[in-house]
Amino acid sequence: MEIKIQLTNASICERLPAPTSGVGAGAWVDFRGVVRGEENGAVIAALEYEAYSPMAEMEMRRIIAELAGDHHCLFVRVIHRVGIVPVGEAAICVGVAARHRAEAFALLAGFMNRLKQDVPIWKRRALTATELTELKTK
Amino acid sequence: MEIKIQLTNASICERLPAPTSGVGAGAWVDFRGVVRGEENGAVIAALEYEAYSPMAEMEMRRIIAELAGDHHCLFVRVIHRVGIVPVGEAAICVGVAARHRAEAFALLAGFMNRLKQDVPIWKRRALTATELTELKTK
Amino acid sequence: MRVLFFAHLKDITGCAEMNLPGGDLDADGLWQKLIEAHPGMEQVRASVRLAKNSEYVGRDACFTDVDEVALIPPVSGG
Amino acid sequence: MRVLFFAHLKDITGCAEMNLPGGDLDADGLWQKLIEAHPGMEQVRASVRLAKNSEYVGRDACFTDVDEVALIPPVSGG
Repeated sequence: MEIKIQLTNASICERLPAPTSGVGAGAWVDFRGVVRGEENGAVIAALEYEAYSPMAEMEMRRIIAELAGDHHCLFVRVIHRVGIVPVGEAAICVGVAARHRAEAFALLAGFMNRLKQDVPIWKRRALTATELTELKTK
Repeated sequence: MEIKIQLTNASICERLPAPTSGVGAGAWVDFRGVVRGEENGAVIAALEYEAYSPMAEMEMRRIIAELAGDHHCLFVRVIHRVGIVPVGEAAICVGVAARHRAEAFALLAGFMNRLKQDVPIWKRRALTATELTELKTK
Repeated sequence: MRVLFFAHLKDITGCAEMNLPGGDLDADGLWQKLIEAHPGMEQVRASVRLAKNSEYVGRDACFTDVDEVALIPPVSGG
Repeated sequence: MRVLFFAHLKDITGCAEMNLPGGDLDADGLWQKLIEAHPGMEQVRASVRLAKNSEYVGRDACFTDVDEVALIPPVSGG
Protein backbone atom coordinates (compact mmCIF):
# COMPACT_ATOMS: atom_id res chain seq x y z
CA MET A 1 0.00 0.00 0.00
CA GLU A 2 1.17 3.47 -0.85
CA ILE A 3 0.62 6.18 1.78
CA LYS A 4 1.12 9.88 1.15
CA ILE A 5 0.72 12.37 3.98
CA GLN A 6 1.08 16.10 3.64
CA LEU A 7 0.51 19.14 5.83
CA THR A 8 0.35 22.37 3.92
CA ASN A 9 -0.39 26.05 4.25
CA ALA A 10 -1.71 26.21 0.71
CA SER A 11 -5.17 25.65 -0.71
CA ILE A 12 -5.97 21.97 -1.24
CA CYS A 13 -8.75 22.00 -3.80
CA GLU A 14 -6.98 19.49 -5.97
CA ARG A 15 -8.15 15.92 -5.67
CA LEU A 16 -6.90 12.42 -6.28
CA PRO A 17 -5.35 11.83 -9.68
CA ALA A 18 -7.71 10.32 -12.22
CA PRO A 19 -7.93 6.56 -12.01
CA THR A 20 -5.33 4.80 -14.09
CA SER A 21 -5.78 1.32 -15.36
CA GLY A 22 -3.69 -1.52 -14.15
CA VAL A 23 -3.52 -0.71 -10.47
CA GLY A 24 -6.40 -3.05 -9.72
CA ALA A 25 -8.39 -0.39 -7.92
CA GLY A 26 -12.14 -0.71 -8.40
CA ALA A 27 -13.10 1.93 -5.84
CA TRP A 28 -11.83 5.46 -5.44
CA VAL A 29 -13.15 7.64 -2.66
CA ASP A 30 -12.30 11.29 -2.12
CA PHE A 31 -13.33 13.04 1.04
CA ARG A 32 -13.09 16.77 1.61
CA GLY A 33 -13.79 18.32 4.98
CA VAL A 34 -14.77 21.90 4.30
CA VAL A 35 -14.86 24.81 6.77
CA ARG A 36 -18.48 25.72 7.41
CA GLY A 37 -19.78 29.23 7.96
CA GLU A 38 -20.53 28.73 11.61
CA GLU A 39 -18.67 27.41 14.63
CA ASN A 40 -20.49 26.82 17.91
CA GLY A 41 -23.45 28.81 16.64
CA ALA A 42 -21.46 31.91 15.64
CA VAL A 43 -20.97 33.10 12.06
CA ILE A 44 -17.34 32.79 11.10
CA ALA A 45 -15.18 33.60 8.05
CA ALA A 46 -12.28 31.23 8.62
CA LEU A 47 -10.67 28.77 11.01
CA GLU A 48 -7.04 28.75 12.00
CA TYR A 49 -5.52 25.28 12.25
CA GLU A 50 -2.37 24.42 14.13
CA ALA A 51 -0.44 21.16 13.97
CA TYR A 52 2.41 19.45 15.72
CA SER A 53 3.62 18.57 12.26
CA PRO A 54 6.13 15.72 12.63
CA MET A 55 3.92 13.89 15.11
CA ALA A 56 0.73 14.55 13.12
CA GLU A 57 2.29 13.00 10.03
CA MET A 58 3.64 10.00 11.91
CA GLU A 59 0.36 9.48 13.71
CA MET A 60 -1.67 9.60 10.48
CA ARG A 61 0.66 7.11 8.87
CA ARG A 62 0.45 4.82 11.90
CA ILE A 63 -3.37 4.99 11.97
CA ILE A 64 -3.65 4.22 8.27
CA ALA A 65 -1.24 1.29 8.49
CA GLU A 66 -3.20 -0.07 11.46
CA LEU A 67 -6.58 0.29 9.73
CA ALA A 68 -5.21 -1.25 6.55
CA GLY A 69 -4.66 -4.47 8.48
CA ASP A 70 -8.44 -4.88 8.60
CA HIS A 71 -9.35 -3.00 5.43
CA HIS A 72 -6.80 -3.63 2.75
CA CYS A 73 -6.39 -0.63 0.46
CA LEU A 74 -4.02 0.14 -2.38
CA PHE A 75 -3.44 3.85 -1.98
CA VAL A 76 -4.19 6.44 0.67
CA ARG A 77 -3.44 10.11 0.43
CA VAL A 78 -4.10 12.68 3.13
CA ILE A 79 -3.57 16.41 2.83
CA HIS A 80 -4.37 18.51 5.87
CA ARG A 81 -4.20 22.23 5.68
CA VAL A 82 -2.75 24.33 8.52
CA GLY A 83 -2.94 28.06 9.15
CA ILE A 84 -5.93 30.11 8.08
CA VAL A 85 -8.60 28.20 6.12
CA PRO A 86 -11.46 30.40 4.83
CA VAL A 87 -15.05 29.19 4.93
CA GLY A 88 -15.87 27.01 1.93
CA GLU A 89 -12.31 25.75 1.51
CA ALA A 90 -11.12 22.29 2.40
CA ALA A 91 -9.25 21.76 5.67
CA ILE A 92 -8.62 18.13 4.77
CA CYS A 93 -8.67 15.95 1.68
CA VAL A 94 -8.44 12.19 1.97
CA GLY A 95 -8.25 9.95 -1.07
CA VAL A 96 -8.48 6.18 -0.81
CA ALA A 97 -8.26 3.55 -3.55
CA ALA A 98 -9.07 -0.09 -2.96
CA ARG A 99 -10.03 -3.13 -4.92
CA HIS A 100 -13.61 -2.92 -3.67
CA ARG A 101 -15.63 -0.12 -2.14
CA ALA A 102 -16.20 -1.71 1.27
CA GLU A 103 -12.51 -1.53 2.18
CA ALA A 104 -12.19 2.03 0.95
CA PHE A 105 -15.29 3.22 2.85
CA ALA A 106 -14.20 1.45 6.05
CA LEU A 107 -10.67 2.79 5.95
CA LEU A 108 -11.84 6.33 5.21
CA ALA A 109 -14.47 6.38 7.98
CA GLY A 110 -12.09 4.78 10.46
CA PHE A 111 -9.33 7.21 9.59
CA MET A 112 -11.52 10.27 10.08
CA ASN A 113 -12.67 8.99 13.48
CA ARG A 114 -9.12 8.33 14.62
CA LEU A 115 -7.90 11.63 13.20
CA LYS A 116 -10.34 13.46 15.42
CA GLN A 117 -9.20 11.52 18.47
CA ASP A 118 -5.47 11.17 18.08
CA VAL A 119 -3.82 13.34 15.44
CA PRO A 120 -2.24 16.48 17.00
CA ILE A 121 -3.99 19.09 14.87
CA TRP A 122 -6.17 21.77 16.41
CA LYS A 123 -8.71 24.33 15.38
CA ARG A 124 -6.82 27.12 17.09
CA ARG A 125 -9.45 29.82 16.68
CA ALA A 126 -12.35 31.04 14.57
CA LEU A 127 -11.97 34.32 12.70
CA THR A 128 -14.73 36.78 11.89
CA ALA A 129 -14.90 38.48 8.50
CA THR A 130 -13.30 41.60 9.99
CA GLU A 131 -10.45 39.65 11.52
CA LEU A 132 -9.84 37.81 8.27
CA THR A 133 -9.76 41.06 6.28
CA GLU A 134 -7.35 42.60 8.77
CA LEU A 135 -5.05 39.60 8.49
CA LYS A 136 -5.08 39.78 4.69
CA THR A 137 -4.29 43.50 4.58
CA LYS A 138 -1.38 43.16 6.99
CA MET B 1 -31.91 18.34 -0.92
CA GLU B 2 -30.83 18.55 -4.52
CA ILE B 3 -30.62 15.27 -6.45
CA LYS B 4 -29.07 14.93 -9.91
CA ILE B 5 -29.17 11.62 -11.74
CA GLN B 6 -27.67 10.97 -15.12
CA LEU B 7 -27.09 7.96 -17.34
CA THR B 8 -24.58 8.58 -20.07
CA ASN B 9 -22.62 6.89 -22.83
CA ALA B 10 -19.74 9.29 -22.38
CA SER B 11 -16.69 9.16 -20.14
CA ILE B 12 -17.39 10.38 -16.61
CA CYS B 13 -14.00 11.34 -15.28
CA GLU B 14 -15.24 14.68 -14.13
CA ARG B 15 -16.08 14.96 -10.48
CA LEU B 16 -18.19 17.05 -8.15
CA PRO B 17 -17.82 20.79 -8.55
CA ALA B 18 -15.41 22.40 -6.13
CA PRO B 19 -16.98 23.22 -2.81
CA THR B 20 -18.56 26.63 -2.73
CA SER B 21 -19.06 28.56 0.44
CA GLY B 22 -22.45 29.29 1.82
CA VAL B 23 -24.16 25.98 1.16
CA GLY B 24 -23.43 24.77 4.69
CA ALA B 25 -21.75 21.60 3.52
CA GLY B 26 -18.88 20.49 5.72
CA ALA B 27 -18.36 17.13 4.05
CA TRP B 28 -17.99 16.27 0.38
CA VAL B 29 -17.52 12.69 -0.69
CA ASP B 30 -16.87 11.52 -4.23
CA PHE B 31 -16.99 7.86 -5.09
CA ARG B 32 -15.87 6.38 -8.37
CA GLY B 33 -16.45 2.76 -9.22
CA VAL B 34 -13.83 1.86 -11.79
CA VAL B 35 -13.81 -1.14 -14.13
CA ARG B 36 -11.09 -3.53 -13.01
CA GLY B 37 -8.90 -5.58 -15.32
CA GLU B 38 -10.47 -8.88 -14.38
CA GLU B 39 -13.98 -10.27 -14.13
CA ASN B 40 -14.61 -13.68 -12.60
CA GLY B 41 -10.91 -14.45 -12.78
CA ALA B 42 -10.52 -13.66 -16.49
CA VAL B 43 -8.50 -10.75 -17.88
CA ILE B 44 -10.81 -8.26 -19.54
CA ALA B 45 -10.46 -4.98 -21.43
CA ALA B 46 -13.92 -3.51 -20.92
CA LEU B 47 -17.40 -4.12 -19.57
CA GLU B 48 -20.60 -3.39 -21.40
CA TYR B 49 -23.34 -1.93 -19.24
CA GLU B 50 -27.00 -1.92 -20.08
CA ALA B 51 -29.74 0.01 -18.31
CA TYR B 52 -33.49 0.24 -18.27
CA SER B 53 -32.97 3.97 -18.26
CA PRO B 54 -36.22 5.58 -17.13
CA MET B 55 -36.68 3.05 -14.34
CA ALA B 56 -33.01 3.17 -13.31
CA GLU B 57 -33.20 6.94 -12.89
CA MET B 58 -36.48 6.79 -10.98
CA GLU B 59 -35.22 4.00 -8.76
CA MET B 60 -31.99 5.85 -7.92
CA ARG B 61 -33.95 8.97 -7.04
CA ARG B 62 -36.34 6.96 -4.89
CA ILE B 63 -33.50 5.20 -3.03
CA ILE B 64 -31.70 8.48 -2.36
CA ALA B 65 -34.85 10.19 -1.10
CA GLU B 66 -35.53 7.22 1.17
CA LEU B 67 -31.98 7.13 2.56
CA ALA B 68 -32.00 10.88 3.06
CA GLY B 69 -34.79 10.42 5.59
CA ASP B 70 -32.24 8.83 7.91
CA HIS B 71 -29.11 10.58 6.67
CA HIS B 72 -29.88 14.14 5.78
CA CYS B 73 -27.70 15.39 2.95
CA LEU B 74 -27.63 18.61 0.98
CA PHE B 75 -26.68 17.42 -2.49
CA VAL B 76 -26.40 14.07 -4.22
CA ARG B 77 -25.24 13.51 -7.75
CA VAL B 78 -25.06 10.17 -9.52
CA ILE B 79 -23.68 9.56 -12.98
CA HIS B 80 -23.78 6.00 -14.25
CA ARG B 81 -22.20 5.13 -17.53
CA VAL B 82 -23.85 2.73 -19.97
CA GLY B 83 -22.43 1.02 -23.04
CA ILE B 84 -18.76 0.03 -23.26
CA VAL B 85 -16.61 1.11 -20.31
CA PRO B 86 -12.90 0.34 -20.76
CA VAL B 87 -10.82 -0.95 -17.84
CA GLY B 88 -9.59 1.90 -15.64
CA GLU B 89 -12.52 4.16 -16.44
CA ALA B 90 -15.36 4.93 -14.08
CA ALA B 91 -18.67 3.12 -14.50
CA ILE B 92 -20.23 5.22 -11.76
CA CYS B 93 -19.52 8.49 -9.97
CA VAL B 94 -21.46 9.44 -6.88
CA GLY B 95 -20.98 12.78 -5.17
CA VAL B 96 -22.55 13.56 -1.82
CA ALA B 97 -22.43 16.76 0.21
CA ALA B 98 -23.70 17.01 3.76
CA ARG B 99 -23.28 19.15 6.81
CA HIS B 100 -21.21 16.47 8.51
CA ARG B 101 -19.31 13.48 7.24
CA ALA B 102 -21.34 10.80 9.02
CA GLU B 103 -24.46 11.55 6.97
CA ALA B 104 -22.52 11.68 3.71
CA PHE B 105 -20.72 8.37 4.37
CA ALA B 106 -23.94 6.65 5.42
CA LEU B 107 -25.93 7.83 2.43
CA LEU B 108 -23.16 6.92 0.00
CA ALA B 109 -22.63 3.43 1.41
CA GLY B 110 -26.37 2.80 1.62
CA PHE B 111 -26.91 4.02 -1.91
CA MET B 112 -24.23 1.76 -3.37
CA ASN B 113 -25.70 -1.27 -1.57
CA ARG B 114 -29.20 -0.51 -2.81
CA LEU B 115 -27.94 0.25 -6.32
CA LYS B 116 -26.51 -3.23 -6.53
CA GLN B 117 -29.79 -4.78 -5.37
CA ASP B 118 -32.48 -2.73 -7.03
CA VAL B 119 -31.39 -0.43 -9.83
CA PRO B 120 -32.02 -1.97 -13.27
CA ILE B 121 -28.50 -1.69 -14.66
CA TRP B 122 -26.54 -4.73 -15.77
CA LYS B 123 -23.02 -5.69 -16.68
CA ARG B 124 -24.10 -7.15 -19.98
CA ARG B 125 -20.79 -8.74 -20.93
CA ALA B 126 -17.04 -8.55 -20.52
CA LEU B 127 -14.93 -7.75 -23.57
CA THR B 128 -11.42 -9.00 -24.26
CA ALA B 129 -8.80 -6.68 -25.72
CA THR B 130 -9.42 -8.17 -29.16
CA GLU B 131 -13.16 -7.67 -28.94
CA LEU B 132 -12.70 -4.09 -27.78
CA THR B 133 -10.33 -3.34 -30.65
CA GLU B 134 -12.74 -4.87 -33.15
CA LEU B 135 -15.56 -2.73 -31.81
CA LYS B 136 -13.49 0.44 -32.06
CA THR B 137 -12.43 -0.22 -35.63
CA LYS B 138 -15.96 -0.95 -36.78
CA MET C 1 -49.10 -4.70 -23.50
CA ARG C 2 -45.47 -3.98 -24.17
CA VAL C 3 -43.04 -6.35 -22.43
CA LEU C 4 -39.32 -5.49 -22.14
CA PHE C 5 -36.46 -7.93 -21.70
CA PHE C 6 -33.06 -6.99 -20.31
CA ALA C 7 -29.57 -8.46 -20.08
CA HIS C 8 -29.43 -12.24 -20.56
CA LEU C 9 -33.21 -12.42 -20.87
CA LYS C 10 -32.68 -11.02 -24.36
CA ASP C 11 -30.49 -14.02 -25.15
CA ILE C 12 -33.30 -16.32 -24.05
CA THR C 13 -36.08 -14.56 -25.95
CA GLY C 14 -33.98 -13.39 -28.86
CA CYS C 15 -35.55 -9.96 -28.63
CA ALA C 16 -35.52 -6.85 -26.48
CA GLU C 17 -39.28 -6.52 -26.32
CA MET C 18 -42.53 -8.11 -27.42
CA ASN C 19 -46.15 -7.18 -27.57
CA LEU C 20 -48.61 -9.29 -25.60
CA PRO C 21 -52.05 -8.72 -27.10
CA GLY C 22 -55.28 -9.56 -25.29
CA GLY C 23 -56.69 -7.97 -22.16
CA ASP C 24 -55.69 -7.70 -18.52
CA LEU C 25 -53.36 -10.17 -16.87
CA ASP C 26 -52.22 -10.87 -13.36
CA ALA C 27 -48.60 -11.83 -12.70
CA ASP C 28 -49.25 -15.55 -13.06
CA GLY C 29 -51.14 -15.02 -16.28
CA LEU C 30 -48.34 -12.88 -17.62
CA TRP C 31 -45.71 -15.52 -16.84
CA GLN C 32 -47.87 -18.20 -18.45
CA LYS C 33 -48.05 -16.24 -21.68
CA LEU C 34 -44.33 -15.42 -21.58
CA ILE C 35 -43.37 -19.05 -21.08
CA GLU C 36 -45.69 -20.11 -23.88
CA ALA C 37 -43.93 -17.64 -26.18
CA HIS C 38 -40.42 -18.34 -24.86
CA PRO C 39 -40.16 -21.66 -22.99
CA GLY C 40 -36.63 -20.76 -21.81
CA MET C 41 -38.16 -18.14 -19.53
CA GLU C 42 -39.43 -20.81 -17.17
CA GLN C 43 -35.97 -21.47 -15.74
CA VAL C 44 -35.33 -17.80 -14.88
CA ARG C 45 -38.76 -17.05 -13.46
CA ALA C 46 -37.67 -17.41 -9.81
CA SER C 47 -34.89 -14.84 -10.17
CA VAL C 48 -36.73 -12.27 -12.26
CA ARG C 49 -38.69 -9.36 -10.78
CA LEU C 50 -41.51 -7.61 -12.58
CA ALA C 51 -41.83 -3.86 -13.05
CA LYS C 52 -44.87 -1.99 -14.31
CA ASN C 53 -44.36 1.45 -15.82
CA SER C 54 -40.87 1.67 -14.31
CA GLU C 55 -41.76 0.54 -10.79
CA TYR C 56 -41.29 -2.83 -9.15
CA VAL C 57 -44.57 -4.63 -8.50
CA GLY C 58 -45.41 -7.65 -6.38
CA ARG C 59 -47.10 -10.97 -7.15
CA ASP C 60 -50.53 -9.38 -6.79
CA ALA C 61 -49.96 -6.89 -9.61
CA CYS C 62 -52.35 -6.55 -12.56
CA PHE C 63 -51.30 -5.53 -16.02
CA THR C 64 -53.44 -3.86 -18.67
CA ASP C 65 -52.94 -3.23 -22.36
CA VAL C 66 -51.46 0.24 -21.84
CA ASP C 67 -48.85 -0.87 -19.29
CA GLU C 68 -45.15 -1.17 -20.01
CA VAL C 69 -44.00 -4.34 -18.28
CA ALA C 70 -40.32 -4.97 -17.68
CA LEU C 71 -38.68 -8.23 -16.68
CA ILE C 72 -35.78 -7.41 -14.39
CA PRO C 73 -33.16 -10.13 -13.89
CA PRO C 74 -30.71 -9.71 -10.98
CA VAL C 75 -29.01 -6.35 -11.43
CA SER C 76 -25.26 -5.70 -11.47
CA GLY C 77 -24.68 -1.98 -11.84
CA GLY C 78 -21.98 0.14 -10.23
CA MET D 1 14.46 18.67 27.93
CA ARG D 2 12.44 20.58 25.39
CA VAL D 3 8.73 20.81 26.19
CA LEU D 4 6.23 21.93 23.53
CA PHE D 5 2.82 23.49 24.14
CA PHE D 6 0.00 23.51 21.61
CA ALA D 7 -3.31 25.24 21.06
CA HIS D 8 -4.81 26.82 24.19
CA LEU D 9 -1.93 25.52 26.32
CA LYS D 10 0.09 28.30 24.74
CA ASP D 11 -2.41 30.80 26.13
CA ILE D 12 -1.91 29.33 29.60
CA THR D 13 1.88 29.23 29.48
CA GLY D 14 2.36 32.30 27.32
CA CYS D 15 4.88 30.40 25.21
CA ALA D 16 5.09 27.66 22.58
CA GLU D 17 7.92 25.81 24.29
CA MET D 18 10.17 25.82 27.29
CA ASN D 19 13.34 24.12 28.39
CA LEU D 20 13.21 22.00 31.54
CA PRO D 21 16.77 21.62 32.81
CA GLY D 22 17.87 18.92 35.24
CA GLY D 23 17.95 15.16 34.77
CA ASP D 24 15.43 12.42 34.07
CA LEU D 25 11.79 12.74 34.99
CA ASP D 26 8.83 10.44 35.10
CA ALA D 27 5.38 11.70 34.05
CA ASP D 28 4.44 12.83 37.55
CA GLY D 29 7.74 14.60 38.01
CA LEU D 30 7.30 16.34 34.68
CA TRP D 31 3.83 17.58 35.58
CA GLN D 32 5.09 18.79 38.95
CA LYS D 33 7.75 20.93 37.26
CA LEU D 34 5.32 22.18 34.64
CA ILE D 35 2.77 23.25 37.25
CA GLU D 36 5.50 24.95 39.28
CA ALA D 37 6.45 26.93 36.19
CA HIS D 38 2.88 27.51 34.98
CA PRO D 39 0.28 27.02 37.74
CA GLY D 40 -2.54 27.25 35.16
CA MET D 41 -1.47 23.88 33.80
CA GLU D 42 -2.93 22.11 36.81
CA GLN D 43 -6.51 22.59 35.59
CA VAL D 44 -5.84 21.05 32.16
CA ARG D 45 -3.72 18.13 33.36
CA ALA D 46 -6.57 15.61 33.21
CA SER D 47 -7.32 16.35 29.55
CA VAL D 48 -3.75 16.59 28.27
CA ARG D 49 -1.82 13.64 26.84
CA LEU D 50 1.96 13.43 26.78
CA ALA D 51 4.04 12.60 23.74
CA LYS D 52 7.74 11.82 23.69
CA ASN D 53 9.64 12.32 20.44
CA SER D 54 6.37 12.46 18.47
CA GLU D 55 4.71 9.40 20.01
CA TYR D 56 2.06 9.20 22.67
CA VAL D 57 3.36 7.76 25.94
CA GLY D 58 1.56 6.47 29.01
CA ARG D 59 1.79 7.37 32.71
CA ASP D 60 4.80 5.11 33.13
CA ALA D 61 6.94 7.04 30.63
CA CYS D 62 10.36 8.42 31.53
CA PHE D 63 11.84 11.53 29.99
CA THR D 64 15.50 12.39 29.62
CA ASP D 65 17.33 15.57 28.71
CA VAL D 66 17.45 14.75 25.01
CA ASP D 67 13.75 14.02 24.66
CA GLU D 68 11.26 16.32 22.96
CA VAL D 69 8.16 16.27 25.12
CA ALA D 70 4.85 17.54 23.75
CA LEU D 71 1.72 18.34 25.71
CA ILE D 72 -1.23 17.39 23.56
CA PRO D 73 -4.59 18.91 24.54
CA PRO D 74 -7.74 17.35 22.98
CA VAL D 75 -7.30 17.48 19.22
CA SER D 76 -9.76 18.94 16.71
CA GLY D 77 -8.39 18.41 13.22
CA GLY D 78 -10.30 17.57 10.09
